[in-house]
Amino acid sequence: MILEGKKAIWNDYQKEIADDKYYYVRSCVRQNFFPGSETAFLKIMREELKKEVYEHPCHTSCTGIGYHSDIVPVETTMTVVARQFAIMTEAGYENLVPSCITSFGLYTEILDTWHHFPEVEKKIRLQLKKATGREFKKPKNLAHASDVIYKFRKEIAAKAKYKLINKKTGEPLKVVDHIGCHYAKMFPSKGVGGAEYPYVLAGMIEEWGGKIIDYPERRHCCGFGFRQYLVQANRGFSIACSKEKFESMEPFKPDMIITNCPGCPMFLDRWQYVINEMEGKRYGQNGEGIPVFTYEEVAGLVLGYDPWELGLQMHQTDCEPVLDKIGVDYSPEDKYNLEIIPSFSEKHNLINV
Amino acid sequence: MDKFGFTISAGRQIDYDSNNRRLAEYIFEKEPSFRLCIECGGCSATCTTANFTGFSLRELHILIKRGENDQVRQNLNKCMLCGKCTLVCPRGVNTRNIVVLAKNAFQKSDEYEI
Amino acid sequence: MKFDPFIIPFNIGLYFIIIYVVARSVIWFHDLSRPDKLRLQRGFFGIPFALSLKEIFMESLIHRKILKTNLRLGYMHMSLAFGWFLLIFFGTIEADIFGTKHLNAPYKAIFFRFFNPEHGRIGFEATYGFLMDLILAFILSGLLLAVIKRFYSRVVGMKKTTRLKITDRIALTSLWLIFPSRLLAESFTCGAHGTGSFLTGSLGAWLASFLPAQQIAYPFWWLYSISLGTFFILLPISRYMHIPTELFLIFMRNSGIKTGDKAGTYSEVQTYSCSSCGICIDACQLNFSAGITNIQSAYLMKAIRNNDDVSEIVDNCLMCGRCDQKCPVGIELSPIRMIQRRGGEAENDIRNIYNGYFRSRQINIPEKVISSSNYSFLQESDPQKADILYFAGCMTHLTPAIKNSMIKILEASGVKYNFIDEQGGVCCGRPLMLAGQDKEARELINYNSQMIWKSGAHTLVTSCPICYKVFKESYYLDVEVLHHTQFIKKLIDEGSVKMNFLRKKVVYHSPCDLGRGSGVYDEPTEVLNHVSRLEKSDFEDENSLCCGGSLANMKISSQKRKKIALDAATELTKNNPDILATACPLCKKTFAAVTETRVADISEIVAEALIEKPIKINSGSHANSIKELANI
Amino acid sequence: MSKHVVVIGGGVAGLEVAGQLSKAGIEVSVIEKEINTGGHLNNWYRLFPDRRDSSEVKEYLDGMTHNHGINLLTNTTIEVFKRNTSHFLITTNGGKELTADAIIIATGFDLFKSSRKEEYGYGIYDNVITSVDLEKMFRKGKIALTNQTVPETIGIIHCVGSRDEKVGNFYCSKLCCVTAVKQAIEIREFLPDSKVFCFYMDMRMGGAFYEELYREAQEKWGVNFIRGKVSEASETIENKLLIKVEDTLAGRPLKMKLDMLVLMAGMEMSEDGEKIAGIVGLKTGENRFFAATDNLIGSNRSNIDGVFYAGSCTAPMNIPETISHARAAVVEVIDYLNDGIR
Repeated sequence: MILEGKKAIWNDYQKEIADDKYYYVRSCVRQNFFPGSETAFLKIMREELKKEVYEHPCHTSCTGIGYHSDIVPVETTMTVVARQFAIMTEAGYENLVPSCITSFGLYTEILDTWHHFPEVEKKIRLQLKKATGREFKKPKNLAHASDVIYKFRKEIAAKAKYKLINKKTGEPLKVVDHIGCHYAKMFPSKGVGGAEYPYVLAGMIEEWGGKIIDYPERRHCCGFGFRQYLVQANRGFSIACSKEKFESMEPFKPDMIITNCPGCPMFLDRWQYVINEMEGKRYGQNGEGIPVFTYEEVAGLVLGYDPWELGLQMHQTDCEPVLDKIGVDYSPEDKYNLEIIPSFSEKHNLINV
Repeated sequence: MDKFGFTISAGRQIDYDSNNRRLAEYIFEKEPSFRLCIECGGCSATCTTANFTGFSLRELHILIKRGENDQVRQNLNKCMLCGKCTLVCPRGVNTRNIVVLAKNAFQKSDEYEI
Repeated sequence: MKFDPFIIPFNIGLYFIIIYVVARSVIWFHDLSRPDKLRLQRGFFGIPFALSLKEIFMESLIHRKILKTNLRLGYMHMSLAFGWFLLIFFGTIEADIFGTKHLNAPYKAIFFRFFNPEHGRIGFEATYGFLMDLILAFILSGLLLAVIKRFYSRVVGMKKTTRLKITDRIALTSLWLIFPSRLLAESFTCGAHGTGSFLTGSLGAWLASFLPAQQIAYPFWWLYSISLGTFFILLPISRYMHIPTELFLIFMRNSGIKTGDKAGTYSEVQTYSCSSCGICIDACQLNFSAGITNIQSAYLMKAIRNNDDVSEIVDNCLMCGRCDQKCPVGIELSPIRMIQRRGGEAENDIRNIYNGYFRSRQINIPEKVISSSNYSFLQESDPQKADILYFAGCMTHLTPAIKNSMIKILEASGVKYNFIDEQGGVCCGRPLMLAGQDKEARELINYNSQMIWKSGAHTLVTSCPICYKVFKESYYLDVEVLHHTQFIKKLIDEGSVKMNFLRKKVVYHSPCDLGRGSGVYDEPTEVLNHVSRLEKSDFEDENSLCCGGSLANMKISSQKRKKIALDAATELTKNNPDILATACPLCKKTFAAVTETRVADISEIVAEALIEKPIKINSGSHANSIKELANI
Repeated sequence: MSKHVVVIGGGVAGLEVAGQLSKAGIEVSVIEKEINTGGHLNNWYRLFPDRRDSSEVKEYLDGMTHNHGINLLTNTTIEVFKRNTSHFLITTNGGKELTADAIIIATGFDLFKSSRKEEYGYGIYDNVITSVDLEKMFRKGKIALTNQTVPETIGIIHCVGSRDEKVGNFYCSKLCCVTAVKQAIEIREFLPDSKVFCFYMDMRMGGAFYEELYREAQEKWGVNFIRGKVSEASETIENKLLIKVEDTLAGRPLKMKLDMLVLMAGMEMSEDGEKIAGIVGLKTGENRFFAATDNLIGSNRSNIDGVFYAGSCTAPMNIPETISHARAAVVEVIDYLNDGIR
C-alpha cells in the first residue's frame, strides 16, 4: 500500500462543508436502530462545538426506502424532497445536513437531476406549489452529518478524553470503516475521498488515534440492499453479503467497525449474531464478535460520554471489548439501567432546544 | 437454521484460488490443444446433444479450466461423442478427447485426484 | 557314442517347451466359452483340421502372405521357418535311416553329426549330406537377412522394424547363434574326420588346415545345445512364442471362433501369435504420414503381452483397418484394440520373469465404471410411418450437399420415405463405442432402435458409413440397412431413377467403415461406373487409405490429421481426376480441406447426373405445346 | 530558394516525416519537447508482432535524422504561432523564431493515466503496474514485486482507459490487446514458472500476425485468457491482489488472487497536442485527437491550409501505420509546397 497515492486521491476529492447554521434532518430508522446516535450528534454539535443546528418538526421521510424498493415513483419522491427544501427555506436555513446516507444520496441525486434537467425541477416546483402552496430554494450546501463530524474531527480530537488506542499495548485500534453505498458510489465527487478510497470515516479514525484497515471487500454492500432485506425469502442474500465482508476482514483482526449509514451498523451488528446462531462462527478475537459503531457513537466515546447514554447497550454484538481496550470508564452493571439514560438524552431528544 | 426462515445463500462466484484445477491440468497435459479454444461457440452451435437439452461444450471447457468440477460432472455425460464439434472447431481443438479425458478422470476418482 | 553331457541344455529346453505348450494349450482350451469349445471339438474332426494343416504349411512355414507383400521379408521368414522345419524333418529321417537304431530321441537327430562323425563319406550318404548342407545354407541366408534387417531394415524392404525388450534380445541372440554354431560345430567335426558336404565339408577342411578341429568342435556343440536350450526356455516370454501359438490360432480360426468384444482365449492367442514382423507398421498411415511410430498393432500386441499400460497406444489409432488386412498371421487387430478401449487403463504390474510365464491373463480387464443414464433428456420419439427411412447422420448435417442430393434422389425415385433426422438426430452410438463406452452407446442405440421400429419401415438408408456399420453390427433391427450407395445401386437396378452419363474422370476413395469395415466395395464403384468415368487408383478396396478424419482416433492432433489427409489426397489425385469421389461425409469434409480437386460424395455425383423428370415416352399424356414440353 | 517545413514532435511519425522530406530536398526543422527524440519508442523493450528490439526502429529513425541534415530542436516547445499569407511564424520557448512554409503536427499520443481508474489502485497498491512499467522491467531484465520477490501469478487487464465511457474514452486504443499478448509471452519467457492471466473484453487482434501471436501465447506459452472486465482490485493481507471479474463465458463472477497486476493503458490525445491545438487553432474530434478533414482520403489534412498531421496524433496507430501515415503526410506536404494549395 502506497499512502501517498491514497493521499493524492483524497486531495482530489474534497468537498465544501458549511461550518455553521445547519438544518439537520433525521433518519427514519436510526432512532430505532441506534437511538443514541443522532442525539449524540446534536449534543456534540451544540455543546462541544457550539454550532447552530436546527430541526423542524414537520420534516418527513424522504421516501428513499420506498424509492429504492421500487415502491415510490421518482416524481413523488422529488416532490416530497421539494417539500423538505421548502420547510428548510421557510425556517431560513440553507445548509442541509441529513443524518441518513440514503437521504443524502437521494438529495444529491435529485439536485443533480434538476441541474441536468431543469424542466424536471420546474415541473416539481409546480407540483409542490399545487399540492402544498409551498415554494423552496435549493440548499446552498448539502453535507452528510458524517461530513460535518469529519470537518470538525480535529476540534473533537482536541477535546477528547480517550484515544482509539489499546491502553494495554499502546497500539492504535484497528478499525474497519464501512461507508454507506449511497454516500459516494453514485456521485464520487460528493463524498470526502471519493468512492474508491473514501476518507470521511478514515479521517476521523486517524485523527482520534486509530488505524484504518483496508481489506479486500471494503466496497461491498453491508447486505441491507433494501429489497434483499425487506422480503424474508431474500434475506439469505443479505446475510451472505455481510458474511463475505466479515470473512474478508477477519484476517486483519479488526477491533471494531465504524459506519456512517443507518442500515449498515444494523446489519453488520445483527447479522453477526445470526451467523453465529446459524453456523456457530464469530469473526472477532477471543471468540467475540466485532463491535460495530456509528461515527457519532465513536465521537461520543472519544469525548468521554457514558457508553450507556450513547445507547451502546442496544448493540447485539457486545461493545465491551472495545470499551475495555480503550479504557473507557463505565459501569458494566448499569448497562440495562433505564434510569440513567434520560439524564443524557432528554434535552436533545426534543427538537430545537 | 429454520428459526430465521432463511439460510445464508451460497454465492455464484467462482473462487479460482480454492477450486481444484487438477482436471484442467491433466487435460492440458494430455491434450495440449485444449489451450487453443477461443470460445467462439462453434462446437455448442453444432452439438447434437445441445439440439435436445441445455448443454454447451464451450461452457464445459471454461468450467473445466476454472475448476468448477461439479458442474462439469453433472453435464459431461450428456455428450454423445459424435464429433461434429471437432469438425467445426476453427482452432483445431481436439474436443472429443477433452470429453473422453474428463470422463476417464472422473471414473478414476471422485475427488479429481488425477 | 550314445550320450554326451552337452546335450543336457537342449534336452531341458525341449522338454520344458513341450510341457509348457501343452499346459498352456490346456489352459486356453479350458478358458474358451462353451460354444467355442464345441466349435473347436467339431473342427478337430472335420475339414477345419485339414484346412489348418494346409494353412500352417502355407503361412507358418512358407509365409505365403508375407512373400506376396514383401518378397525379401517373406524369404527371410520362409528360410528360417521352412528351413528349420526341413532341417528337423530331414534330420530326423537321417538319424532314423543312418543312425544306430530307429526311433531315436530328438537329440540324436539334432546332434547327428556329433554322434556319427564318420557318416556321409560316400554314395547316398554323401548326397543326403549335401541336402542337409543345402538346407543349412538356406537357413543361414535368411539369418543373414535377419541380422541385416535388425540393423538396417530397408534391406528387406521395411521402413520400420519393431523395437525389442530384453528377453526378446536374449531370445533373438540365442536364435541367431543356433545355426552359425551348428555350422561351426558340424564343420569342425567334419574337418577333423574328413567328412561333410559342400558347406560343412569345405569349411571344415579349411578350418582343420590351421586349427585343431577335433578339440574346437566340442565347445561349439555345447554352444549349439545351449543356444537351442536358451531359445526354448525363453520362448514363452519372448515374441517367439508366436511360433507355437500361431498353430493354435490357425486351428481356432478355421474352427470358426471370432474375437468378440471381450478379452478371452482367442484374443490372447492372437496377441501371442503376433511375430512382430512389422508389416502393420508399414501399412499404418499414422506411421508413414503423421510420424507417429509407437502405437501400431505390433506394439499394441507387445504391450498387451507385457501387461504394459496401453492407454496411450489404444486410443491413438484411426481404426482404419489397414493393418487387419495386411497382417500375415490374420490377427483381428482392430477388434483386439477395441477390447482394450473398452477396458480402460490396466493396472501396471510389477514385472518379473515369473509373471512372464504365469501372468494374469487378459480375461480380467477391469470394467469401466459407468455412471447411470446419461441421456434421460431425450424425449420419446414419434416418427411418421414410412417404408423407407433416411438417416443422414450427424456428420451429414455438416455436409448439406450430401443431404440435399439424397433428398433429390429419394424424391426422384418416388419412394415413400421419411427423413428421420431432418431436424438433427441422436448420434448412432458408434463414436461412443469407438471410445470404448459401450454402455452409453447402448442407450443411444436403444433410442434410435425404438424410433426405427416405430416407423414401421422395411429399409433404413444412411449416408454415413459410421452409422451404417453400427446399424449393421450392433443394432437389433428387422429392417434392411443400406448405405446410400447401396440404395442408389438398387434404384438404378430397379430402373427407378434415370441418369445421364457425366463425362468426368472420377477416382473413388473407399471409406474405412464402409469398405474394410463393412465390406461394401462393389456398389459404390458400380454406381460411379454407371454415371462417370471411374479411374483406377493405387489404393483400392482393402488397400484403400484412410482420409485421416476418422472419429476413432481420440488423440491425434488436427495438424497430423491434415497431413494424413493431404498425403492420401495427393496419392488419389495423382492422375488429376475431375472429382475425388467418396461415400462418407467425414471423408468428404476431410479431403475437401486439403485438395484443390473437387471432392464429392457419390450421392452428389448421382444427383448431378439425375434426370429428375424423365420424359415418359409411352405415357398417355403428351405435351400440348412446346412450352409445356419444355416444362416436363 | 528551398522550402522550410517545421515538424512538431520527434517521435516515430515526426522523424519519419522529417527524414523523408529532407530526402526530397526540403529543409526541415523538428521541434521536440523532450531531450531525446524517439517518443514512446524509448520506453519499449520489444515490439509486436515479431518482438524485435525497439532500438532497431530507433536506429532507423536516428539514421533518418542524422543522414539528412535535419535541424533538430530538442527540449523545445512552441510559445507563439502566427500565420502570414504564405508562411507560418513560430516562436519557441527559447525565444527562437522559425519561419515555415508548412507545418506537420506529429505530437503523437499520451498513455492513459492509469491512476484515473481508481478501482485498480495504480499508485496505491504495491504491485499494480502499467504496460510501460513492465517494459522497463523487461529492459532491466528483472520482473520483481516491490519486495523483490518473483511474482508467480500475473494478471493483465486489457482496455484500461479505452472503450470506457467512465473516463471519457469511447474509442478502442487498438494496440493494447496485442501488447498484452506480447507482454504475456515475455513474462512467461522471463518467468517460466509463472502463470499469466489476460482479462479482456474482446481480443482485437486485427493487425498482421497478431492472431498468430495470440495463438502462440495460448499454445506455446499457456497464457490464460479470461473474458471479462476486471471491476476492482484490492490488496489482501498477504499483499496479493484480489481481483473481481465476471467470467462472461462461464456467466459467473470470478475472484482470484494475483501477485502482480499489469494495466494495459490505452492511448489518449497528448496534453501537448491539446495545447498546440489551442495555440494553432486546430480542430479536435470527439475522441479529443486531432480531427482530419476527411477520415477516408484526407487523414493527414487539418482545418488549416499548410498544416498537416502525421501519426498517432489523429488516432491510435501502431508503428507500421504511423510510418505509412507519416509518408503519406510527406506526399501531402510536397503537393502543397508545389501547388500552393493542398
